[in-house]
Amino acid sequence: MTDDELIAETRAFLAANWAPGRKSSGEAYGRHPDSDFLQRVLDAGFAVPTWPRESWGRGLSAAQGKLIEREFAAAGAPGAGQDRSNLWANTAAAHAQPDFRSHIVPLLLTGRVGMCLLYSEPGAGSDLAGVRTRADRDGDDYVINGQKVWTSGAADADYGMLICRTDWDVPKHKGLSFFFLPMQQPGIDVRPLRQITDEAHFNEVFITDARVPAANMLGKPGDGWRVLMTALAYERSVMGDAARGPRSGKAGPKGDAALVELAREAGMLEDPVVRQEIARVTAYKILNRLNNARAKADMAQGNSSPIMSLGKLAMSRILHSEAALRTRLLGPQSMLEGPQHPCAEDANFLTLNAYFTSIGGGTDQIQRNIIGERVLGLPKEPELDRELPFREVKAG
Amino acid sequence: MTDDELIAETRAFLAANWAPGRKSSGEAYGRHPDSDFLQRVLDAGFAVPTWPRESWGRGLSAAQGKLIEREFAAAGAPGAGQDRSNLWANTAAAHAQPDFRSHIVPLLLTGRVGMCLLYSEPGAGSDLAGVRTRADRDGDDYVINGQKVWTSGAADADYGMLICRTDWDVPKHKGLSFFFLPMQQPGIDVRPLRQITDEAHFNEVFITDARVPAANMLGKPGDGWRVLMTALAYERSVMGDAARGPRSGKAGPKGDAALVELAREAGMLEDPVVRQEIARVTAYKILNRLNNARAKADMAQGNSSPIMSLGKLAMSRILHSEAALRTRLLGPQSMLEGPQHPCAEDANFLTLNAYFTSIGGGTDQIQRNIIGERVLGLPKEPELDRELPFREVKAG
Amino acid sequence: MAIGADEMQAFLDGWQRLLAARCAEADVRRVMETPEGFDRALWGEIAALGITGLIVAPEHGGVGGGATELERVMEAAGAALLPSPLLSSGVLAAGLLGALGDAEAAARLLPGIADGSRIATVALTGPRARWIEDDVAVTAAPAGNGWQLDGAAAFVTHAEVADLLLVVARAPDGLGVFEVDPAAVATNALPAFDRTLRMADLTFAGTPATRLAGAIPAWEAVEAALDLARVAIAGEQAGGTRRVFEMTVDYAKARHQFGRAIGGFQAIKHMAADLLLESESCTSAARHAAERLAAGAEDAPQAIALAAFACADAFVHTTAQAIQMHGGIAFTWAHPAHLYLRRARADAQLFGTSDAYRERFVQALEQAR
Amino acid sequence: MAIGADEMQAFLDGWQRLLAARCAEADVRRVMETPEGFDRALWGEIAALGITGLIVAPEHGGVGGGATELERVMEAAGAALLPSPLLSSGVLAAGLLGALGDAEAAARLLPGIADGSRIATVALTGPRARWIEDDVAVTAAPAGNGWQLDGAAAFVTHAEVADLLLVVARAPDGLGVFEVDPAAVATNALPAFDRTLRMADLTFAGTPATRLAGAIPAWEAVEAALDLARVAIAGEQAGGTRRVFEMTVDYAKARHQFGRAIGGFQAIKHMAADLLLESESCTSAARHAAERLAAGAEDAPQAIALAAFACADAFVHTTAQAIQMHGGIAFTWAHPAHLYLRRARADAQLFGTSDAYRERFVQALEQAR
Repeated sequence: MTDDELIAETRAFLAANWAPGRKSSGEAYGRHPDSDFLQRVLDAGFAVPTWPRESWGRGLSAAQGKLIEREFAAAGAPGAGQDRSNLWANTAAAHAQPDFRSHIVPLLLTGRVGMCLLYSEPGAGSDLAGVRTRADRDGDDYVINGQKVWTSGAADADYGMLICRTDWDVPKHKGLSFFFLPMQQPGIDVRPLRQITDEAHFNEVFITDARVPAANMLGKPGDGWRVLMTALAYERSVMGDAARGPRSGKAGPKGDAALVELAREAGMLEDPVVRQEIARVTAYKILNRLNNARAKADMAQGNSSPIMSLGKLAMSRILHSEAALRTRLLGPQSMLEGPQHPCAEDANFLTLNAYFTSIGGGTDQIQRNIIGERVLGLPKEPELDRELPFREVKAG
Repeated sequence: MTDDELIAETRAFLAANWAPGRKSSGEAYGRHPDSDFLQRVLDAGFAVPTWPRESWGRGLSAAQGKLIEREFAAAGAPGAGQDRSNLWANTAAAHAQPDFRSHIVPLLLTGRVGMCLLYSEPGAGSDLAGVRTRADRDGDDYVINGQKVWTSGAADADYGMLICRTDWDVPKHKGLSFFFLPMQQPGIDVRPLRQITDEAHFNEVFITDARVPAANMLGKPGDGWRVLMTALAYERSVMGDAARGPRSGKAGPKGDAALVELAREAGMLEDPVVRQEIARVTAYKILNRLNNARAKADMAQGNSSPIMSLGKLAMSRILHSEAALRTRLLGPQSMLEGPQHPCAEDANFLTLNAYFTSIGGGTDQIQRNIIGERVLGLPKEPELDRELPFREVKAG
Repeated sequence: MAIGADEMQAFLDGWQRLLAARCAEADVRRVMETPEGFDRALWGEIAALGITGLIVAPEHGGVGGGATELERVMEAAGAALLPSPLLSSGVLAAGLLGALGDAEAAARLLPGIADGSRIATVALTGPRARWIEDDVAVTAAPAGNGWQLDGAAAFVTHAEVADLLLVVARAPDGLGVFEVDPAAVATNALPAFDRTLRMADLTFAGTPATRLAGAIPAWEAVEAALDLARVAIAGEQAGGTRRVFEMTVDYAKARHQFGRAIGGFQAIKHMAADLLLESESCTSAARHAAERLAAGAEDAPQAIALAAFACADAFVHTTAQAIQMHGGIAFTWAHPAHLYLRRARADAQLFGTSDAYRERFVQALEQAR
Repeated sequence: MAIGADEMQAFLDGWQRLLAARCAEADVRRVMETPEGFDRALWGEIAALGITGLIVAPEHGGVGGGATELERVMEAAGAALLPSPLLSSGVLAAGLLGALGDAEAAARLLPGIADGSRIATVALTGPRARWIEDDVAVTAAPAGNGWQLDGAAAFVTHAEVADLLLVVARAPDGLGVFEVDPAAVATNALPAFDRTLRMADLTFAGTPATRLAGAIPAWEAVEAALDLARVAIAGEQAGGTRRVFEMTVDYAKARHQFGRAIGGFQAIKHMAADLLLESESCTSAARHAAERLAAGAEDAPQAIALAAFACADAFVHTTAQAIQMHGGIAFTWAHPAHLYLRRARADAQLFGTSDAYRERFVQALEQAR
């Protein structure tokens, strides 16, 4: 099929199935409001066109896949390019056992199941391989006990992608298994987790004797770490680091001159100390943008770029330093909160939520390890627990 | 003997032996210009009064020793209180073998021998227990080969206090030995070490088949680390951290308002940004002084103080930040050097010499380890080489 | 100083016992969600211990302590995050009445402040809120036998729970201090990011007031009260900093990742070492300022300005680092770290910013020349 | 841009080969101790390669490159610490003559600058040395057929080795650019902390001078030349920063203490990670400024000011951290780290301080509003 034929076919499909100007609110935690349309996209082979024909795809090249995506984007239609963007479906398609795969992947590609991630635990944050949620075999099922945290969308989810321990007598990375855990069952207690920002975007999930069919395991027993790594890689490629940024100030000026404008509004723009700080923080922002542009240009030329990994660390510095500057601009006003004091609300929110970036998804300290080791090739920290049977690993 | 009797005796001795108003230039690298007087001090039992009578002392209490020191200080006379202040004599008296001890200690207490420290090596800086200078037994001697660095006073020294390795098949701390190495022999080549400040206060010492009598060993073979630790403890108690500071700006204003005056002279005092920095740097200085005063007050009450160990780290921050501020005050003038530009000379010297404090005597990084581990009780870094035979320790 | 060292230590021990028993984290969380923002029962015990009257002269029912005692008392209060109007009533108002020299008013008002039965506060800055003389935005005019006030005062701490308002206002003959019944004033409560704090903006419109006589110029008396408040806040900051620091070091020893206590990793260990310097410097600065103020030393303004910015910055920096060092757990509401950060951010504004205090400090250095 | 991408890469490769062969550390150390402070033989080769004429128009014997090419060339020069009058002659003087629009002078002077036979420099600031128009401290008065100059110019780079001086001076009708024979000027060589640099203060006393005609106001032309110089220095800073950073990472892998490469300790590893961000940001800033200047973009002043302070600070910070990370060995004269620190400190002053450039940057942001 030529590119032109493919484009023509796509356009014809869209003309037949997607009203011009129709809007889609998009996927959230696996569910999509336009499931019926997505079913037609799937049936037409546009959902995951680079996958093989026997697996919901058409065996197209990545370049042809992008052509389809472009047409869908132009029409404002959802559902194309899920071979690049659907974390859940990619993970299941790559690792699920045949029967469950056949069952779940179409549901995921048509946005018919709610999903959540059951990865972090109170005792396993930076050290994800140290999870202690356990899965014990019982007939055709596994019985799950443990606690997960920092989960989004857990209350409404049909399945959670769960990493847990099935073998305690092998080293930590080797005793893990990965499941699609049915969430709507009695043993699962989802509680909102109140953040320091006084929001609750996340949950704690307490799991007590919940059951999951052995058929829902992705990979084999003990393969969990490997499956998790591919799932995390999908997640990173889908979300990028930008998605880990905070919701920004709800209002207020935008662009490179935003801090200048804020200072002007605060009557502080003529303060030479403030001006120096505006320059510093604005520079951090612009430099991060320039770095990312260089990284993209390098990658477009097929070169790997060390800069890509710097974005999260840079963003952390930007957020914390901007929060400090905004506080300085406000002076005593920064003591206030509430809707009547939006600037203070912004500054205080930013001050607290900056930790979402500097802690969440790997602390700045872990991030510096990664940069030092993977980008610069510096030696790894000695891993005292890497070869120990997990039972013997110190915890606390 | 009552305190009054002791004071009377000391005064009588000084009246008989030390002309009122006479000045003493003091000890340098073991040598003292007033050796004859020191001999009389030693003979009178004032040099090391708290040591036992059979070891040059009088078995006095520390408090009585201080009484003697106070009288000597009042008269401006040297030589008292060497039980507290003479690093070389203390080390030798504590660890030398009997014959050598009898020979060397009086010479050290009368300032008749030049001394230097042969500790650091190019490959053993932070990790002093990793020294590779070797001592091999040959008849009644040991033969020494290796290289030492950051040595002061080596060219004129009679002896160097040497830490070196006598056993390569045991873990690093266990194969070391400690010697009084005769320095004036053909196998020892002392070269000045040019610093980044373009001064040469230190030497490199290249040692090739130099010989030292086995009788000059302090402690037993393999005791070197223990001897070194006591020598370092003496050194710290003698020198304090202050002695590790740089020579300060050669001229210029002193006191808490010094930076204000410098800024005034530079015509920068009205710059609000500069004023903020003056406050920051001056605060570091005053806070360090206040911390030290609190530490001393705590210790005077017999309490140990966590603050004492902070001084070096605090001083490092003071020096680096003051150097940066002085550079800022000078602007383009900071590009200059030489006697016609003393302010620039000071700022540039301070910029470079600040590393003497932040690297010398344990880098800031090592210092933070020490504070974290010894003061705060945090766990030690895993020591991969601690139990390995030294031959197998990775070096580079 | 009316109190000896041993007596003082016993006094502090009692104070710390009371705080440990009655102002644990759960108490702070409960009390901060109440409208009044403090625990009246506990306030009574605080008063019974003599804390509310700590700097009130004995002839007015107080303990007769000075800046040094105040600083130590506030270290313990800061460590416990005590929510109370102590700073407003027992320090600012008591300090102002003590400094002003109106004997009648002192005799009439201070005993109630000292025994905790009367909660007072001071309205002393206008909307520009720099707590400097220029910013006073209330004017006073004679009216009948007394005075009446017009204008606005901003960030008046604990105004809503105060039984007595002392208002700094511009009279035709210069600045004065006025006694006002809070019930006669329009009070706009300000929602505070530090939920243990209560503040309000006040509006005066022909509000009746009684002028206090002053033996010294009103702003001098205000500055004397502010200096006590600055030392008190520095003490609070020192205590808070130390507590958060200790909490963090304890966590670094207990929390294991990768099979090791996280405090064994240099990243955490070195942050902790730097924070020890921060924490000790903060304590040194606060105690030094207290000591110089108590001594009436010439360099007291310099020492107070130094403590004001050094302690403010240390508390903010330490709480901020503490959250980072704890990781995810400190991103939860349930963890106390953010309560300290909120307090640190409020303390860094009361009564002046670090930038402003650095400027004052340099001015003091210039004068010390 | 007169040069294609492939051609440019080949050009840069040749340039880097020349520097590797002739400007190794030992060469830098040797040359910096000579009175002239540069290697005339190498200068000839630099010229032969087209570097001295990089930004000179082809009709005057140059390569006709622009800011982008200049920035890349300077990255390599900065990495090698090249001691030479390239910045003075090939950038500042060539840039000024190129911008001014005096066709006769350009035709007469630029070919020699381009082929390296004539070394030129620009005297453009007075003793206040902020490189701004206000600071010009030389006056020009008509004298006979020409002009005569009086006053002082400060920090004139490579004045002692220059064959041609371009002097910015105040004439009765405004600022002008004057051609002066260096032999007629009293030159006071300034001992530089960066020993690879040569600078002098110049004194003019009735010094004969030829006024150059200007198609644009003199200070506009000076600013155009300065912008090129700023981009050139930013490139030098980016190259130097990257080289020092790489040197440090290599050392952290090779140096063992406690039986481990020191780069395995988080203290060093995390400093290195932060410096990677510093180093990459520096390169991004320099290249962006060059690109915006080359494009004649409206936001070029903002991009140049950003590069000026960001690159200056990155180079100083990276060299300073590099010494700390190396430990004792970098405290020795024999180690190259201090040579880079010295260069970084000089580059941070030429031609303006980071504080001043931050202020310019904010002004640019204000105007971009």
